[in-house]
Amino acid sequence: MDLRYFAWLRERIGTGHEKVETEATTVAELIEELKRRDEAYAFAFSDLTAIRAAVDQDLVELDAPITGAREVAFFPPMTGG
Amino acid sequence: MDLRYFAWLRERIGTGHEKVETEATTVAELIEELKRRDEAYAFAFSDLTAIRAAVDQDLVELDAPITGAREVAFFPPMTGG
Amino acid sequence: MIRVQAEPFDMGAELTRFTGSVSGAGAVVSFCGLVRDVASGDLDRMVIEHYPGMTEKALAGIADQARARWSLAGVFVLHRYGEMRPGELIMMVATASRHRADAFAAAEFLMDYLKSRAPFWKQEITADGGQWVAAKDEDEAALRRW
Amino acid sequence: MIRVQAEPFDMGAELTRFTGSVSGAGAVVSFCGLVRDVASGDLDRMVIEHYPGMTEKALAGIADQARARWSLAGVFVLHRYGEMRPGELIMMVATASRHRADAFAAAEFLMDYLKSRAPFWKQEITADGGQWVAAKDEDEAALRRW
Repeated sequence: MDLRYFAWLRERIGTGHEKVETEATTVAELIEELKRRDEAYAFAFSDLTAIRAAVDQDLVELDAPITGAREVAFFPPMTGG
Repeated sequence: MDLRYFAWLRERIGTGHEKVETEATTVAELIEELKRRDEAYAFAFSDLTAIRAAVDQDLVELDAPITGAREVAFFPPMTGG
Repeated sequence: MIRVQAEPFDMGAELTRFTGSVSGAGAVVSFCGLVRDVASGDLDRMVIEHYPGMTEKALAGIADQARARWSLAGVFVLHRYGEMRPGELIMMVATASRHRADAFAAAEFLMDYLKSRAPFWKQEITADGGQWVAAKDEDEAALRRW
Repeated sequence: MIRVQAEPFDMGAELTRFTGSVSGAGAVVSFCGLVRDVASGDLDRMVIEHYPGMTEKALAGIADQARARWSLAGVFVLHRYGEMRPGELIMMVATASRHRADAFAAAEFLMDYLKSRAPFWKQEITADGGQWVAAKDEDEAALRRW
């Protein structure tokens, strides 16, 4: 599964893209798995109210399923316009 | 006093401008005076809900005073934009 | 800035000029009105009559009201009179502000007031002759929200 | 029509092109967003990051929602990414419809959704370094009116 990070989440994690193998079935489970990896992930995901996610490029809630997804992205609230 | 007429009011009265001497003290009194002149004026001013007026180029209600005014204009509801 | 003219105008050039003339704006909203064909599809032209002198005074007054109600970096109103063909531009307003809410609200306010409070009268000319456009109740109602 | 690009654009040319591309419209509304200086007055540049692929998909989805809700003759959304200086254009939306209410509502709807639902992230660069722009509660609140 491809993971993508944007804006300050990308900066805190230190990369904009990585590939992972996971048995997580929801976005939230994937976040918990990532937070257990190291301090950088734990810090990046410390405040979940500031985290938005997309599964296969569609914005989703954090309880959304990720089974079968090709790409999951994490980022802060968007500031377009 | 200069009187001006616009749109279908101008067409019904047959002129866009005339000068009058009047002792009317309000727009409404002036309209009553004009209606007594002839059929064309009576027809033009027959439905007062369709009449708007300006005194010295400011939109006013029909009970507005005209004493001292230089110019009074009559026209249908506006359709700008 | 207020402009009343018979000549056609270039909406793109006006938008660019207006935006270049304001400073500190983060948001620019424009509205352009165009001549639409009539329901029967045979509009030859629209003729707009206006009240020279009062027109400029009314538009300046409406623009002043908008500036008093919202925090604006600039206001532009341009309205044509005379003859115009289907598809031609009739008028334009533009507003600039720091934040989008002010620019949007002011542009809608300008349009609502200009529709029913600026001395313009539209006549549609078809093969059957001229027909004065009737004022719409909904345009009068639109003023009540401000 | 949706466009996502790094290059500057000509707002006037885009407005003219968009208006020429629609038929039957009596009303065209445009919104343009520009880079404003920061409060301290020393903004060097804004850098906008985006999510290629999702950006186009999100903007097309927002435009489709607008077309479903209002009677529109056309919708245009253009958003830049990358570096831009104070005063430069960031983005533009334009809407066309028979009557002004639809064009205004759709343009405001597009802006409200684009602010909080399209994957763009702004960073302001001053002499002190880069600062990610925080999302505003009022922008999230603005979505609730639709």
